[in-house]
Amino acid sequence: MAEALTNTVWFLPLAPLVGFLVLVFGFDKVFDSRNSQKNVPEKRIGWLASGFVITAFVFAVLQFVALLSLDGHDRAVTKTLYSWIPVGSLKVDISFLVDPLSVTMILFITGVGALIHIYAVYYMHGDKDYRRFFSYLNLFVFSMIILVMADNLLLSFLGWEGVGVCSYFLISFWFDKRENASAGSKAFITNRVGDFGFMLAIFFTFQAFGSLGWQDISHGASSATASTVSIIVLLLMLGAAGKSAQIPLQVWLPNAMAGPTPVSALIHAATMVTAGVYLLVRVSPLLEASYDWVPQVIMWIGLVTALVAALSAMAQTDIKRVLAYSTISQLGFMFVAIGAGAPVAAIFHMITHAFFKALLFLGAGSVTHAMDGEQDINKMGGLSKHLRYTTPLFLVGWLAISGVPPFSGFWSKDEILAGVYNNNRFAYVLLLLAAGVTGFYMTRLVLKVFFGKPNYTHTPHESGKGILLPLYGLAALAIVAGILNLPFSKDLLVLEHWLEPALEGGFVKHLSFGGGTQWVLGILSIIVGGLAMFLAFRIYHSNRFGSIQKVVEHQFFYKAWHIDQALTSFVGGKGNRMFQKAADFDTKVVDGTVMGVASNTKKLGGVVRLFQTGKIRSYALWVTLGAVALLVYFLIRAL
Amino acid sequence: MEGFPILTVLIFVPLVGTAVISALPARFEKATVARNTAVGFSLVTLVLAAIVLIDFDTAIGSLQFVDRATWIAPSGIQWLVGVNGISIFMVALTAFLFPLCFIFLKQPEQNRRPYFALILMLQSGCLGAFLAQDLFLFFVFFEVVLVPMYFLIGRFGHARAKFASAKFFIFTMAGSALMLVGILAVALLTANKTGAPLTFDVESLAIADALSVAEARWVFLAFAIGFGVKVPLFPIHIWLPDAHTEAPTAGSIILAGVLLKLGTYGFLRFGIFLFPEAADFFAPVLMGLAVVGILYGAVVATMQKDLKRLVAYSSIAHLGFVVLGLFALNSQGISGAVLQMLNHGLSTGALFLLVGYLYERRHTRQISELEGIQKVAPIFAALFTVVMLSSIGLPGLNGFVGEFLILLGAFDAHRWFAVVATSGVILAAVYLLWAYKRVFHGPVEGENAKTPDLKWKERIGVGLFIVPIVLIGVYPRLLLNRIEPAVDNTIAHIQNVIGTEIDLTGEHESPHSEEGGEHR
Amino acid sequence: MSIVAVAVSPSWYLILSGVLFSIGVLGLLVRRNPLVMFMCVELMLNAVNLTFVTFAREFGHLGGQAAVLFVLTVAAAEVVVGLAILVSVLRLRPGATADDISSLKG
Amino acid sequence: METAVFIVAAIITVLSAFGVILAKNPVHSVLMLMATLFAIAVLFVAQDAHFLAAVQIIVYAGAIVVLFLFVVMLLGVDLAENLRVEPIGGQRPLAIGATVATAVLTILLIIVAASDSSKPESGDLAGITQETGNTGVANLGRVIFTDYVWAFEIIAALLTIGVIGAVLLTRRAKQQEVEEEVVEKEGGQL
Repeated sequence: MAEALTNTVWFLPLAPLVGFLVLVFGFDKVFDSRNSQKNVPEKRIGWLASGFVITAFVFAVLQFVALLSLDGHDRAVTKTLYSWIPVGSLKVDISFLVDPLSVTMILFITGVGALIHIYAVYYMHGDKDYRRFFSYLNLFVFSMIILVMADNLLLSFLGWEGVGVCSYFLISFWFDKRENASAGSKAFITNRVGDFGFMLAIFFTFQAFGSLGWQDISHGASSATASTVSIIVLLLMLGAAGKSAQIPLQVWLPNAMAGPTPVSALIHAATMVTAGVYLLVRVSPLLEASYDWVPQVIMWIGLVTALVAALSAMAQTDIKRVLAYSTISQLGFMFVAIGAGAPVAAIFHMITHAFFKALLFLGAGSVTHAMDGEQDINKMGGLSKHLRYTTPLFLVGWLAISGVPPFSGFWSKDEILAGVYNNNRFAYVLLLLAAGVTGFYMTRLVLKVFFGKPNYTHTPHESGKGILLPLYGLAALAIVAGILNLPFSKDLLVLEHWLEPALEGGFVKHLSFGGGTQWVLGILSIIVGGLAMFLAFRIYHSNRFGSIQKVVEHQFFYKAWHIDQALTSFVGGKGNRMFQKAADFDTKVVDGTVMGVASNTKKLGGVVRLFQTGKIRSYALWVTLGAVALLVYFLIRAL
Repeated sequence: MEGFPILTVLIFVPLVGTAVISALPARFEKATVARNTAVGFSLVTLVLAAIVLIDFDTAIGSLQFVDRATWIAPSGIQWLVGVNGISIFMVALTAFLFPLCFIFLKQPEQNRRPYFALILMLQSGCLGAFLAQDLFLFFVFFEVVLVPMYFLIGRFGHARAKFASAKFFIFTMAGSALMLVGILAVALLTANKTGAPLTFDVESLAIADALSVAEARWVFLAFAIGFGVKVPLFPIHIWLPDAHTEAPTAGSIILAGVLLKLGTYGFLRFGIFLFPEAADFFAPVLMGLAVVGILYGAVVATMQKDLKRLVAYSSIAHLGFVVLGLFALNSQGISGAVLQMLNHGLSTGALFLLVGYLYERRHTRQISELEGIQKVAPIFAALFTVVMLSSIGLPGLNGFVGEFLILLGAFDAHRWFAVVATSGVILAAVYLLWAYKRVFHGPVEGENAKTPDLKWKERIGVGLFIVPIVLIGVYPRLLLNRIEPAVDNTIAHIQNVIGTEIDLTGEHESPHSEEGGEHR
Repeated sequence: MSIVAVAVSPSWYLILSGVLFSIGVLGLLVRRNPLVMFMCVELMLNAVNLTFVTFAREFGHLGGQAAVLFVLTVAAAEVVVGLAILVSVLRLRPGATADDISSLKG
Repeated sequence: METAVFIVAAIITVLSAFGVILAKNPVHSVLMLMATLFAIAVLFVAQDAHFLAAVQIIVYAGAIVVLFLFVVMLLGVDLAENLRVEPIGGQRPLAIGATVATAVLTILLIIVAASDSSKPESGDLAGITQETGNTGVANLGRVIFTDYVWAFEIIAALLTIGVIGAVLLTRRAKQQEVEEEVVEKEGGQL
């Protein structure tokens, strides 16, 4: 039974791949929305693409069922399609690993993906490049599936790069604006910096383990030297930082909001950006085998990112940018969890975050839809009167992310906080602060958008059912997802038990304190969150504490600590000049040398040419002089 | 097929085409007769190459289809052609690219007969150089290639074509002059030391391995300079951008796709195979130059204002990868390098084809004059994107497999070179994406708005490149199966020779120096 | 009289030949009339002939004399062709000197 | 006896050679050349090369010099050049220097070589007149038609080619062609 079900794993990537191919090569008559006045082909395209993703979701569920039918420790099935790159001792296969971790990932990726596809069918209505959009989306889902299902580093890297490219395509989807095009290439190139680390990690791994398979790595981790393993982990962290927008490679994500909103929701909030987290959880045994300070590095990178991004989010004025910084911050939380030895919490938060952040993004999409594309929150306000469905849905997302019980965000965030408290008290305080700031900026956003005085003249209109339907689904999930891993008793820790076999030998630190402390920590985080939200309420609703508002919305935070600016000015200024210097070196020095040799030869020829007077008598004179020289030579020899 | 000299026929079919086209009377100048003849002959070549490819025995790493005849008897020079898993793909690439150039590119307005005759002659020379297993014969073909290329660039190129073609010719000629010295040295020294009759047969020279360590190093250096110009390696690359930029599109495709491979193929087949010890000795130098080439080519490419020149510099970076892989001197490195030679031919060939199409439409290659082309020519942009991603080395497309294997091999051999070279992966994305952004993205105005999209015929032309690009990326085993035995053969030979050199260094050195004394 | 009594050694002939040759060279270098230059070439050739004959006797080998015969023939051929060239050149450009004919200037 | 003959002939040779190069009128040069050739013929006789002496007079003096004379008469009588002027800068001092150097060095070389007592072996061919007692013409003939027969044949061919060449070169082109040539030449000079 399980065997038969896991055999269907290939349909999982095949479905979106077929979707992509059909959309690319399909007949214009059936699919091209440009040539048609009616919307029928448009819907046909959208539903076709969504259908393929839903199919993938169905197969993901089948894999889940298959694993359930197996015993805990048999829950790791490898399926090989064919040998991909076999050279010498290197054997890389196209093969999938069906285990609790990959199935968890794939479930929420295809699930959320399907919902966002459906949303996009309506959201992208009227866009000229409808077909192109959905072909990219399908290709993205395909790559994402490869990324998480792959049973080795290299195949994972294929998916990793695939999602990167799709992200590039989709960010610069509306390419006739130069900023969008730039944002796309910026994302890709920044990611490539991370990929540099990833590729090096692959080389080190192959050298250390002689294989690239996840399972070989897990089993070999304990016997490898700590230094090698540490290098691999740090290099993978570089890769993960690129993809998951961690400091110092976080700069691309706010720009990535140039893409259409469904893209922001799917790729830049729910799925692709969490790939880095997935990767580090996947190699958890390596973290265990590396030096003790290596996880600490990961934790602190995550922590700094979480704080910096959260503090930037509270000053943003663009609704999508607030959410973008929020995403960076939340991803920071997940890295903190990994570094603190709580990978389950990371995955848990990844799932809940996928739900509520997708919900928030799609809600934001609905808002901008209503505002005719306006994204500046200063030009909104009082929208709750007009958007009777969107508002409560968005509020669900707000409560979830702010960590209000019993919404899902509270449980996952609390688990991370507990993990950090277990590890480092100082870090715990900082993270708690970051959680507080989260509540603050989200409250600010909600108040500015949905309440208060309207700052616009037209009448916003609520979105259609097609747009709202996926929001209901996501909202429901955002509310209840907490039950996946409730801390009240061992039996309620469903996710932890489920992931246990996949995390065997991984870097997991068990809590050194009991339920009582956990209660205290939970109440503490509720208090901090509540205070932050109350403060935000006072500032943005009651218009008090003007001075605090000034600090909060300071240019420094608005510009996200000037990190991006500094990098940009370096690349555009010094970096550009250095490159130009190299190019000048090529034309002036290298080519100059060659051309110099050539022109000197020419000059020499010009000098020699003077001897060619054309006058026979002077030639004869030269001959005579030559003869004289010969005679001198003979004479000397004869003497 | 037994006994039929298929490789000899393969080499001569295009040459017959040259003769036929040259003999066409002038009244056919205006018609497509010359072109059709060229297409016909190149297709026959393609079919023959396909037969060789199909008949090729994947299990054998040594030479197949060997055809041997005495040519210049007193010097022991033979007509000796054969194919192994490495050269077969170079032959296939050659046979594949030439008909494409005939069919999918516009023929010149004038001098059509010389144009096609020259290109066919070029094909003959390239095939001969890849198939020759006699050093002297190889040299002859290596030089034969120069002549038609010189005229192709000089007569059918762009504004500064005459200058570029002269530069190309002089550079390559200077390099190969040194190589000729090397060829004579290795043959004569071997004959002297072993007492066997003079021969230029590569395999027997390699097996004899008669040169002393010092001699082998010097001769290797001569070869390295000859091939290094052709590749081109870092400081002697400067002819390439000019030649590429000024050449007609067909010239650029062939130059990038086939001619540069003569250098890397030569390194592998003659440089490394004949002098494994010297190759090992100089490997750090050559890998260093390769790494410099990778980064330097990429950095300079970023700053180019001319799209074709940009692609030319990207070639330098790509060929840097190939050399890096070759001198890793291990299975992954060399297999990757061979694969990458093929990949570069496909992806850079396709890039040149696309840039050529763009030039036909817009009559400019200046990046600053182009913008927003994707809006009006979406198919063009889509195909360009795929080719570009292949060139960047995106997994799933061909470029990645080669680059990955090369870097893995290099990492095993000399870790730090590989680490630095990997950063070339970032730079590749920088220059290509930046160029793509400036040319295809952004608002479309003025002349750019009138750019027509690709016609069906042109789409098929690019598509023919993309099919193998995807195929190799997804299922590289098709090629690796054939490459690996030949590479293993080479590596076994290398290890054999290096092993004896190292083991017997003490005993080995003294007899050599005595022999050296006798000669003086 | 004492000089006459001294036997002629081959060196004398050779020295004479050398002097004659030098005179021919001098003429060739100094004169501009192409006809006279030709005559100077004849002088030089004769100087060489004299050397050949001298050595033929010195070494008792007739090869030297045979060579003179060949030189003579070559000289004849050279004069014929050379004068023909001169005639046609001077026909086009009457009164030209050797210096005037310099269109092969580099 | 030989000494006296040598001295007289040598003086005539040198003087008339100077005459060739110093005479202003080419006709005089030709006549001086004739005198030189005769003197050299005498020197040939003095060295027992009788046949060559005869050939020298018949072919050289009789045919070649007469040819010179014809050409001079035909074209160059008025071709008197100004010997005081030298158009090529530095040509004359260099020429005189080089010539003197040639002469001096040659003489020195001969003296040095003559003082070297070791002489090469005599040739194996019995061509020496003193031994056989005849004029050596027969021997010379035998040598030419045996040892040097190929050279002889080639020389014959050369003469023929020379004659054909001369005819071709001096052939008067048709009027039209001449004009074309002139135009080309002038055009080229512009």
